[in-house]
Amino acid sequence: MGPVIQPITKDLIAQHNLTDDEYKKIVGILGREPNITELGMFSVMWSEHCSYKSSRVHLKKLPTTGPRVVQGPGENAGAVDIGDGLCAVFKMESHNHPSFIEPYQGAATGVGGILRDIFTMGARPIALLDALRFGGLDHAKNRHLVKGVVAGIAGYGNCMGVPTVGGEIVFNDIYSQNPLVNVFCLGIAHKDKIFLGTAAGVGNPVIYFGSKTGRDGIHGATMASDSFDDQSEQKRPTVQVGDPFTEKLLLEACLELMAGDLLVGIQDMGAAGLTSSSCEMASRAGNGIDLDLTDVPRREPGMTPYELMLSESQERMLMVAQAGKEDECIRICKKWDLDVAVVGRVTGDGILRVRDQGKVVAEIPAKSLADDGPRYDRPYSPPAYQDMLTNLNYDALPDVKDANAALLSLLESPTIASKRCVYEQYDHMVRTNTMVRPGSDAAVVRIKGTNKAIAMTVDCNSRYCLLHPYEGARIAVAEAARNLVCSGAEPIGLTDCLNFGNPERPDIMWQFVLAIEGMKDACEHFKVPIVSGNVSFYNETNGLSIYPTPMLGMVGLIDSADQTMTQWFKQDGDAILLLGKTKEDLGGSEYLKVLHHREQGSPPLLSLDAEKALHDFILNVIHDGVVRSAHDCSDGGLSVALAECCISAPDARRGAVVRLPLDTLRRDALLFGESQSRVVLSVKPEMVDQILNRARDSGIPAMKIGTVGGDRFVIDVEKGQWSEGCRIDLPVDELHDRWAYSIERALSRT
Amino acid sequence: MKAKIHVTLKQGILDPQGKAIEHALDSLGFKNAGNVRVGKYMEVDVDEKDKVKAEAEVKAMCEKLLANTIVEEYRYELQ
Amino acid sequence: MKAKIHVTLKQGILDPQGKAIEHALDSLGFKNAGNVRVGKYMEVDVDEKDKVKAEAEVKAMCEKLLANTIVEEYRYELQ
Amino acid sequence: MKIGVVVFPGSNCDHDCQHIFKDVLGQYVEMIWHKETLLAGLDAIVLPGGFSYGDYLRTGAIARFSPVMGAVKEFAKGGGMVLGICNGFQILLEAGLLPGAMLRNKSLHFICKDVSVKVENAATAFTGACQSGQVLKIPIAHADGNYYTDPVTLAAMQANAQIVLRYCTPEGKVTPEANPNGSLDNIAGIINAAGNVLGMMPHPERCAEAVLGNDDGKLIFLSMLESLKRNKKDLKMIPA
Ligand SMILES: Nc1ncnc2c1ncn2[C@@H]1O[C@H](COP(=O)(O)OP(=O)(O)O)[C@@H](O)[C@H]1O
Ligand SMILES: [Mg+2]
Repeated sequence: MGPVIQPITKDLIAQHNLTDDEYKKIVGILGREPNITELGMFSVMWSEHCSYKSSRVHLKKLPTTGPRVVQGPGENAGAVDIGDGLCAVFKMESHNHPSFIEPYQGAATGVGGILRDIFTMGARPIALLDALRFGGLDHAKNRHLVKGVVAGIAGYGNCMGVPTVGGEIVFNDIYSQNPLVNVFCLGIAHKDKIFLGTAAGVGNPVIYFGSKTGRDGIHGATMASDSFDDQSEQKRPTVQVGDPFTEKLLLEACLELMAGDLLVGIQDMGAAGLTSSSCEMASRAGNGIDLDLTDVPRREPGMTPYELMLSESQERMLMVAQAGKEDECIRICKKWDLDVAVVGRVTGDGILRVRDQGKVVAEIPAKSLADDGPRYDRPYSPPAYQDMLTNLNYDALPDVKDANAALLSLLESPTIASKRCVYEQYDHMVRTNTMVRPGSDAAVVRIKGTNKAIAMTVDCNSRYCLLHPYEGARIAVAEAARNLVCSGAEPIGLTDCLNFGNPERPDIMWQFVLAIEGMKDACEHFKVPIVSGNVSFYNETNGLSIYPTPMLGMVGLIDSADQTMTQWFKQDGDAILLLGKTKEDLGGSEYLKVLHHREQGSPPLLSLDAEKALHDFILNVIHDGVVRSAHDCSDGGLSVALAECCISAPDARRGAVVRLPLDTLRRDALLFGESQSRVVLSVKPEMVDQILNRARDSGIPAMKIGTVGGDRFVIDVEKGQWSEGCRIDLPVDELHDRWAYSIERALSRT
Repeated sequence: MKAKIHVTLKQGILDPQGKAIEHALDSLGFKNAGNVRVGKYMEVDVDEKDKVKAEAEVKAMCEKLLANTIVEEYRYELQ
Repeated sequence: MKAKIHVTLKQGILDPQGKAIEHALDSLGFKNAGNVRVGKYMEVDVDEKDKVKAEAEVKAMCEKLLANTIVEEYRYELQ
Repeated sequence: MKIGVVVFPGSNCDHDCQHIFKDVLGQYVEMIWHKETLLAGLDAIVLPGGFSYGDYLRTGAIARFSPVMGAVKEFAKGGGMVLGICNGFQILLEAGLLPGAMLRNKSLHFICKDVSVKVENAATAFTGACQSGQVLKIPIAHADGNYYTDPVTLAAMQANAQIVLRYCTPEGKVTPEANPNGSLDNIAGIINAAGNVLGMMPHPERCAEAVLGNDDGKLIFLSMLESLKRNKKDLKMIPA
């Protein structure tokens, strides 16, 4: 059928990452052998990345509905109602493998991809967040990756004029061969003007617009569904280069197209390019598409149908216009200097038919390509090493002696240290909505034309997920929500990016299944639906998997923007309160890793009830205006949280004098343990009694632990039942310097 | 010795800079101009008399730092 | 014809990119390398057979667009 | 007043400037597509920040050839008020409406953060609402803000008080440490000799509302409106 008749050999099938059974299924669907173009199209659409073949049966368990949900999973992005006729459209995507191969372009095109997912829905993107995982900064290769990825995110996001308002970076050598680059984007759309990727209306024109098609990233989707090995170098020529300027034009053109009454459906060309956008749009509408490649704008001569259908050139879109509106669509695209061409028509026969120079080169039922891919309920079981990880004899670990030194080491540890030198490279203020810039628990942007603001955070403690995938995932949800609540926002929706190893391994699948269960239980408890997401498997190199990293991006709503809260102390003389109970929770802590070089133990136990009660309480007191700052306790525990309250304000640093009872705890557990459901508040002195009483009434453990002020950071730990007390006493400036410049110092090594 | 190094994008790799400049030249009325490619040019003094050794050094510099060999290729002259 | 155009910072203008590369080369152990200057290299196809005319066009492109002569200088070859 | 905000392909602070003049200051704003060549009835023109044409060759280098720039030049020649912010400043330099050129930041990085700038000349149409020597906190967001000009031009600008804003410490000291990008003489903003064209790297539109925690930048816009009002009055007093 195709111009070059290439026999489909066993080798060719294997090179396309298709199993024998999958190939048989293809032959069954077609009723014949596929040609090479068709084989390529099936291989990308049935890749793990596009078909979710190993994850789908489990993803179904996640709660995706709720009164605010306007669009759940299945479209380019999810959407939740925020009132005023508006909705927040958001999603998170991974670009892990490309970023390892070429950090700048990999990260840049990752940003480009997620932005397109948002604006194809008719939403103007207003915020980006980046969640990153790298190996330790003592390796030159990791420093190179960090610099490249950060520059790539900056290069693309800044040029687009979408602020990068927050993110997360964790350093752990497990990510040395598999860094993670997850990018979250949120946009705002009118609730009744959301656009979907559907090819409705037989006879409607299918229009290609954006950049020209080149030979980039052919087989990107199958690469993202493949483990790395030493041969990966050979896949290098498939690197895609981002062109943020063209994407900016694409964004403005799309929004202009959508403002008119022109479109039926629209979808970006992400992974699997022209193939995925056409077959998915057709399948959603139960239609077919007749596609003619002859007029597809191309960058290079001599491209084959195979290449055109599989190219992952960036900054391209496919729209289905209302019949008769082609000219207006073309005019708008040309106004924005974009390439544009009518490349097909919607048909009623359900077939994606591809022609080139008059010849049919592929003919596949659209639904089979898009939705009838294989599904696997892969076997799962806990790994043999799991008990070894969780069993930790704490008696063998000496309690902390020099608490000053321990605190400084933690503040300096890159995972905890300030990320300022990173986010200063991101334009985090463009669009003039950023109320809380990077550096507090969550980023907050106001919504112009309303009183409202949106808070956003990305979170995941992957060490907890390694030690106990179910608990780890529940904690990730709880922590994300806690970060929002501490910013004054009510959590309203969630997106995820599930980064795991090879799903064909039962131990990895076990991690995945348990993490899903944990997310499900926590989301149901907090009544926060998951409206979009992404799965990235095969984050494994030479058999070594990353820690399970179900990254979460959570969105919260602040009804009245003046109720926005930040984490840092505001005023000398204010009282410091601790809410929540501190327990013997050293397992999986950053303290154990940094001071004892152990990543072991059981992660803290989370009570969903206690956590929810805390959220409700914090929101109440913030909304009543009696709180001056709120900060959740996470990595590094209570003393790190307190130190951050003192040193993280953009302008002024403040000291604090704190006194803590030890009771029956170890000193290190009290100071650095990571018990969940705890928040540090600062309040005017005269409000202390009121708040403590209200906390008691709500059943939330609460006590006054100190006072803001001075230029030293002091924690007095009183003698306990079984241990001596101890004291942290350091100049605030020293805390600040260790914390603020640690990453910069580490990166400046060459 | 002085090394003159040219780093350019590999064939087939998108060159957004070149594209933008081409477009600008066109709208400035330079209708004869086309196919613009943009690269980097570097001059490095190499304090090494032996040409063979100097060449090896320059090559190593390019591979390690000056060119991103995943998307770029390089060439150099020594004088 | 193909024009090969080099745009470099004028002597005396600080070249932070060159400095950064110099520093990086040094810490990578290239102790012989020094005095790094970074510029742009552009290739433009000029659809003009007459060398004199082509040259005039390329010069105009450089003056008007490709170089900012306040801080940069340019040179070109035609082939 | 009627303020024109030019939209180049790749401008991304155009909406922000529109928002300040329209929603915060209640003025009439016209968005001007870069292909327009006739500008009528405008009181002032703003060239906003962003990455016009991706800044792929040099910042502002391609935008300055946009059709609209001819009209902007005419407007400025006739004494019209032109404000260039960030990329707008870079375009003004490339277009020759202001002297000098921009180089990469000394750190080679894009930098987004609050900086302090000192109002060195409070007698301009863009700074009339400020005190002389006043320190404003305004964010920067750029990779190429390292201003350069030749010594002769610099001396002339100094003599003419054309250096309007300089990077300084929060206390108002103009020191090398307070210079975020290596800019010559800590220059953050300059004005032309005629006093009607200002270019500045910091973004006053990003700090002109209390809800964003800082409204120092509003002084720049208020200054413009005041001086426009004054001029209109002067115009009216000229007998017909
Ligand atoms: N890669 C990044 N990009 C932008 N901002 C970041 C990045 N990493 C961390 N930040 C910001 O630094 C602050 C601290 O981050 P983190 O310690 O992860 O917060 P938390 O533990 O409260 O989730 C947050 O405001 C976060 O948004
Ligand atoms: Mg937090």
